[in-house]
Amino acid sequence: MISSRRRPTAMISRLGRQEGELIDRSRRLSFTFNGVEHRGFDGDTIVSALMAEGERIFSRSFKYHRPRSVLSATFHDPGCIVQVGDEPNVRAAHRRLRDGMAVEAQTGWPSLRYDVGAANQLVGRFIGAGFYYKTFIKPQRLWPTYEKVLQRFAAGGRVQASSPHGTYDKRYAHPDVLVAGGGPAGMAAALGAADAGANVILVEEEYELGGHLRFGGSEDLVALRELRDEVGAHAGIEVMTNSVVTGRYDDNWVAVLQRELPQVAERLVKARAKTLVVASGLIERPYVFEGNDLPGVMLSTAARRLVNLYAVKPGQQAVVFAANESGQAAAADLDRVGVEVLKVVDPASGGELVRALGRGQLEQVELGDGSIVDCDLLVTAVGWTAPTLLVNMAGDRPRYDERAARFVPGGALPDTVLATGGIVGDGPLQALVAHGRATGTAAAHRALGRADSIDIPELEPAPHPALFRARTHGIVDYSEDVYSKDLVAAAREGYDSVELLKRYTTATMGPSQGKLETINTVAVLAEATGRSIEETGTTVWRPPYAPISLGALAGRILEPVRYSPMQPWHDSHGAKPIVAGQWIRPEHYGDAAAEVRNVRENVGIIDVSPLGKLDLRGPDVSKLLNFVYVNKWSKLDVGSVRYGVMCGEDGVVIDDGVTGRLAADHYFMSTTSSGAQAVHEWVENWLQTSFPSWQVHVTSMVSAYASINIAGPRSRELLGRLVPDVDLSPESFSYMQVRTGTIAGVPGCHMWRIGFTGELSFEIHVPAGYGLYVWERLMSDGKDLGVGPFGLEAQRVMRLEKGHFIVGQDTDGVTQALSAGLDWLVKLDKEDFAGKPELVWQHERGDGMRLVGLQPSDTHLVPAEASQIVSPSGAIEGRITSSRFSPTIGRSICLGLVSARLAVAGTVVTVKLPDGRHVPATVMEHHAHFDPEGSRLRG
Amino acid sequence: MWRNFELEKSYDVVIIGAGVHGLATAYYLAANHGISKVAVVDKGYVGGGGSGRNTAILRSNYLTPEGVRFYDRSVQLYRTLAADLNFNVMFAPRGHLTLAHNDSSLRTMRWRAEVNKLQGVDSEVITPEEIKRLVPFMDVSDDTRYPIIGALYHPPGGIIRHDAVNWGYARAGDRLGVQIHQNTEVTGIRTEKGRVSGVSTNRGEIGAPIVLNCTAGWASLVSAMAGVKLPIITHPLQAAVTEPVKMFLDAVVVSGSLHVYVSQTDRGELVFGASTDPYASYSMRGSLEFTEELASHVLELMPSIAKMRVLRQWAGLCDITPDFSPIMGITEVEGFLVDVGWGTYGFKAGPAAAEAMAELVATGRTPQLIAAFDLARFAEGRLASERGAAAVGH
Amino acid sequence: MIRIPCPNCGPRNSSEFSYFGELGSRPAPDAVDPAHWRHYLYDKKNPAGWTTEKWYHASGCRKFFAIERNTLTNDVKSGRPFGVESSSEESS
Amino acid sequence: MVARSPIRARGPVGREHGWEVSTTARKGGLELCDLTPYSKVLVRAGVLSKAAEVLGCALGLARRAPDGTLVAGTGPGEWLLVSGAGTWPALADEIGGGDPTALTTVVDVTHGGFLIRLSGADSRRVLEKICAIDLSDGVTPDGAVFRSSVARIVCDVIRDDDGGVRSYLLHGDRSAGQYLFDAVLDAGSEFSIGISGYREKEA
Repeated sequence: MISSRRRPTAMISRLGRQEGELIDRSRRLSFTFNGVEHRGFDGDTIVSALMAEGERIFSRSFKYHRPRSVLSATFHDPGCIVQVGDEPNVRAAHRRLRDGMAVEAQTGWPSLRYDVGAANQLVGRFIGAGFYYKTFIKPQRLWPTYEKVLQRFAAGGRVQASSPHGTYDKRYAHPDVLVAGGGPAGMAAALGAADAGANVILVEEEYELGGHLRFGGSEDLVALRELRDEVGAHAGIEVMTNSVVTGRYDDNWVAVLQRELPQVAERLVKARAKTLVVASGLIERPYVFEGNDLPGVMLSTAARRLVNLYAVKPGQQAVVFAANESGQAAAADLDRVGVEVLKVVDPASGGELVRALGRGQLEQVELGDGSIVDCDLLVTAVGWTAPTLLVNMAGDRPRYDERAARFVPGGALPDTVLATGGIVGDGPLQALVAHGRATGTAAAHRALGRADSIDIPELEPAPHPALFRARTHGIVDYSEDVYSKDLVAAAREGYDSVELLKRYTTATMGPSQGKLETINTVAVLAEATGRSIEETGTTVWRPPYAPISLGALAGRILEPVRYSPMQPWHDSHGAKPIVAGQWIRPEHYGDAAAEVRNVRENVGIIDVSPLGKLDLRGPDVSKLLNFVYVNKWSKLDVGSVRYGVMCGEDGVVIDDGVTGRLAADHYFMSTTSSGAQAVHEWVENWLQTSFPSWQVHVTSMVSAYASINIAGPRSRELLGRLVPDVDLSPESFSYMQVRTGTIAGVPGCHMWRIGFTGELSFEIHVPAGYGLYVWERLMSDGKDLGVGPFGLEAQRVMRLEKGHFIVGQDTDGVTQALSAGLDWLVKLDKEDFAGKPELVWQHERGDGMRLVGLQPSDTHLVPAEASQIVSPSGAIEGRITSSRFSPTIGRSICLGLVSARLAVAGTVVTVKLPDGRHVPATVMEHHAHFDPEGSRLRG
Repeated sequence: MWRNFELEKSYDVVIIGAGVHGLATAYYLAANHGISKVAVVDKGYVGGGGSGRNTAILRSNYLTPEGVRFYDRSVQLYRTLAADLNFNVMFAPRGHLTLAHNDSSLRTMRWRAEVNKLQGVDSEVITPEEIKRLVPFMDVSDDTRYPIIGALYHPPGGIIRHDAVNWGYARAGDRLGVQIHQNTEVTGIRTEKGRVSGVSTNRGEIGAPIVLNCTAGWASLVSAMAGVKLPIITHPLQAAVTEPVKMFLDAVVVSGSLHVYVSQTDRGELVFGASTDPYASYSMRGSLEFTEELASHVLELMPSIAKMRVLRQWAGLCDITPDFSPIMGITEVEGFLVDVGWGTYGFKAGPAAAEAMAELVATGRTPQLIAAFDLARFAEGRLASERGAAAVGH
Repeated sequence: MIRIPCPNCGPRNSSEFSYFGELGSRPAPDAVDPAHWRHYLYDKKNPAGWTTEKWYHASGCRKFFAIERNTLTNDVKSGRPFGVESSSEESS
Repeated sequence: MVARSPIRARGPVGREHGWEVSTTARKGGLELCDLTPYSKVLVRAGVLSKAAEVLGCALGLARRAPDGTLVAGTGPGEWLLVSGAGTWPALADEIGGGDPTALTTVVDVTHGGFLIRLSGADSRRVLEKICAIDLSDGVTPDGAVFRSSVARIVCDVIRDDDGGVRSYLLHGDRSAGQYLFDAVLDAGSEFSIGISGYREKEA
């Protein structure tokens, strides 16, 4: 059966001018709803415009696909969630209409009116809460199939892979006082604080200040204008409307979401508020009875908003169930604008609402005396919920006030958070304003560190009848389609604590996150279990207060990128970029193998600027080096450099590099590129916390020097052409030495004779501003020598040919120094160094893994890195950590970690390739596959 | 459902913590070993801790052979759990992708894939094109800040309904005679001459020759009551969920480099997690910066979903060990056993850990499956090498 | 975003700092046995409440310092620098 | 021989003291200017040392020496000296003699960092999008110095108003210069930020 929607008997239409209306009747806007043209006014919400044109159904419910209309006419209205263009889940009772908007209902197939999913209503109770857990169990393999079917019923709008990211923004703010909520108490608080000299930010969720005053009578509107004018005129108050405080985090870190700004879609303001004033007002709560979700059933404040703010007549004939003044005021408003108010039912005088009846929309109301009233509008006013999220986030726990029949703040707030307005208590406007002002003044005094105490007048919650559910059962959670009956059934099954019940039934888990639903959930549970509401307690409110877009949370994309001084050259010479942490580096310039050959035969230059570089000065540097490196440093001559490895206190290798002595008390340390920052912190940590008496100044020089490695048999000749003041001959500048001099006219350059590639090479560090210039000179002045650039890939090949390991590739998070094959380097006879005890014990044990050179028997087979080395039984005995084809020796070469017992030259191990093949490889004597004696780099 | 009982004077086994580990251990004690005089005590409600706060991702694509074997057993148990417990736990093996954004993480992915295959677990390194086919919303172009260069694809991985698992074990245990005591906080653990004799609670004393610590977040504090020190630091782990949208993301997606993981529930919500908070804390209040980082990283991967909105965030507590591997088995106090230190991996391990712990209780012998995860390994310097690939890995 | 009171720069957002965990003391490496060394490496008090820990102001003054922090509430007492030059300060 | 800033020079280009610089004219209003060629010297000394006395500037404050050098207390026992391109601040020589009681270090970091100036009435509104420090006059008045994260790059920020116009100098690691320059421009686009060319003797 297909439910059909009849046109309303009379068109719901736009009323004549209302005193507090927000619409600008001179500005017509056009938009579409489900492809049909509609018109509205500037100032309309999407829903008010649609209602003015007679539309009543804006969505279908999640499970039973029941038609849904206006309930609260606020942001949190569960029935008014639509798709606007490519934006899903737009709150249509809040979002202002814009010209050209394409609005679509999100649920309802094939259309809102004729919805196939509504057939679910037929099975009714059959898919009540907990249904999924108890069905589809067997056969288990079919669950994914059932799942696919169920997914089709998922609520929510659509995202599109083609949607642009959009513009989002963030900013920081440091207000003395931040006021969350711009109703009368909030405005008064802002004024009280600003008058006391505080800088104030006042945040209001609606498009304009005023709260409930906006849809009040003439007196309210006069008061509103006065307050609003005063706020607007005050230089100390920054007002943010259509903005919401989404959370109050530790240390009063307050998140404010600003929506629909001129140049950005949304902006997240992160405010470090000295004090926070919570003035979030009250939310009107729905009543639970049969038919309470029929279109035409709405809250008293919803009716008042529609009439007074948007001049929309919500029905023709109304019944009002009024347990409080808001209900009476709604009845008066409706009567004033020509809605026939057939009955005002007052529970205080015995009136009772039993159920609402109708097919697809409200048609009749059944009252306690058995009478049936024909009507198309039922307004309920049964009480309030205090949205206490912000005070809860500050450590307060809500307390149930039985007299007022609502949860209120528990009174355990830190000094930095205050509350005012409806969340605290009720009263006439003057009382709210007085309380707000005094609270604002007190907040300012606390923020500004003033001692004088402020008398804050009492504001008590007013007594209110406890009305939660009628004698019939109805919807408790509109967006989740959870009925009070479901809750009772779940409680009987044993899900009888509010947290378990919430999880089992999903009540309060939908888009409004319990703002409308929690209290009724608790009340129904209390009733079902025979406990009081106080004993039952409430669930923990969780941030954010209102949903916040991923775009706003992300803000501008701030992902730092670092470039070498030579990047412009790389860009214009075909370098393939590779992301290395924050750096962008050249992987190769087209042909890595050719780059290798050129280095081996002629000369190549590589940009190694991201290398970590620490300038170390002071009389105690050698002590520091002795401590952080595993080898000895006391006897390093001025002009010499040495290789060193650092270990953590667990003996695991954390970094390696060379350090040179430039002058008696002046050293220069290089680290790996990826470890640059960590090593800096590591060194500072030891100096500052363990050895504060050592006199060492550490300065990071990563960016101060452009670093270029000139490698190849002709490197000396090339560099010699540009260096007038340093003798580069092997006799006076030998391997592992450092000189300072002039390169291409640039003074103050360091030159190191070291070589990761295994070739004769010079690593030069040039003041960074001149890096590009020197690079270009090397290229132009070395043209006849065959100079060419090489990238990271060629360097990786050559270092592997040479058997140099890479920390983090050939070692991992548990590789201790001896496993990396560093027995020759580690000096266990040193008095102390970081990680020494573990290395002593590792040496004694002699077990663990060992890094070895490996060559596959098939010289052209390059086992993928991470291929496992296995025993005949399939047990893992190691893995290939690095592998390449060596253009230099014309075969595949590897480094690998293998069990210590296999780490004997000549052992043949079995490598299992990712494709499943098993291939033999031989453990080599050296890590180096090429020139193990080092004659080339020493040349 | 499970019933409420008065506390008895003594039980054969007292299990502290009514999360998936505690509940499942009780269930397997009763179901596999006929030991049903068991009390599961919890200071809160069933599944109210990490078991109800995690992002319900299952996988077994770990790095070490012992890790892979162990988690694979867990996935196997999860596969048949609905039938075993007669409760639909909604396990959906949608496939699990761990993205690699650089050479070194791709190498680690391959390492995991190779170790997985050797243990018979289905894992493979796939290309950006294959990733795009599985996740059409993913930006796999190479002009992004952190280009995606490949992924570890693990088809058996997926998501499950965590509450259903907790409730399923609780119901099944209850039927076999296990007593679940909610709102029962352990305030002390009694020992006599180096062996455990019972626990003190806010509802009274309980005697027991065997006490299991199956807590998360509070594991080191609970163990300290028995005088057992654990190498644990507690960090909050946060998660968030968006408003629902129509299904567009089938697989579970993890990026270790970007510290984020995401999946879409049947309800249409995206569920996100990230790495643990950067400093130790027992606070479950959550932070704004978590959602900020999360959003910016998710949008790096899927820039077109910027308009989706975060609906709710929450936090749980994780007990992190030095080698990112759990601690299971005996302690120096006889009869006091631990099943703790799960870091961010606890939920997916529940069934296998519980099955093994139940066997340990029943037989007095540590099953081979968990032998590598003993407490003594720290003092003896035998750390498990999951640390070799210590990125986020949910 | 909690604030960490840097003894040099004043309170700053925690994102400016690196966290180095509970303060511990390093055993003398020569006399130590494995159990004690690994206790130093791995065992933490991990209290739910006040603890003394080491932080580094990576994005600010680049100094290490100690603070008392409550791990339940994230309340922090003022920081104390290590090894400052003025003799009135005790280093730890 | 030519030195280059990490920030690509926009508009017409000229040379100043061997550096390639933009010569785009000032337009006034909110603008961003690359001053990387300026000499930058890092001094480390004890807070109670002779050097500290000579520098005369506590942590968090900046002052101008008679020769025009800007002295900024950037850290505990740490100062940044900024002087015109191609110059060497006289103060650096005064303190460079060494102090037998405490280690004193003078390091030329001209090439290690970028230096940019953001000036204009809206400069605070630009900076507060990407920097969490309170930029109000009460907390960071003219002459205030702090080091913090700006758009996730560690920067020395010196409030150095220019003839009554609010102005900030940002100094940070050279490699991130282009990134940070672009990030500030992006944050300033809402306020119509412009780029102006290199200015001599500005510091």
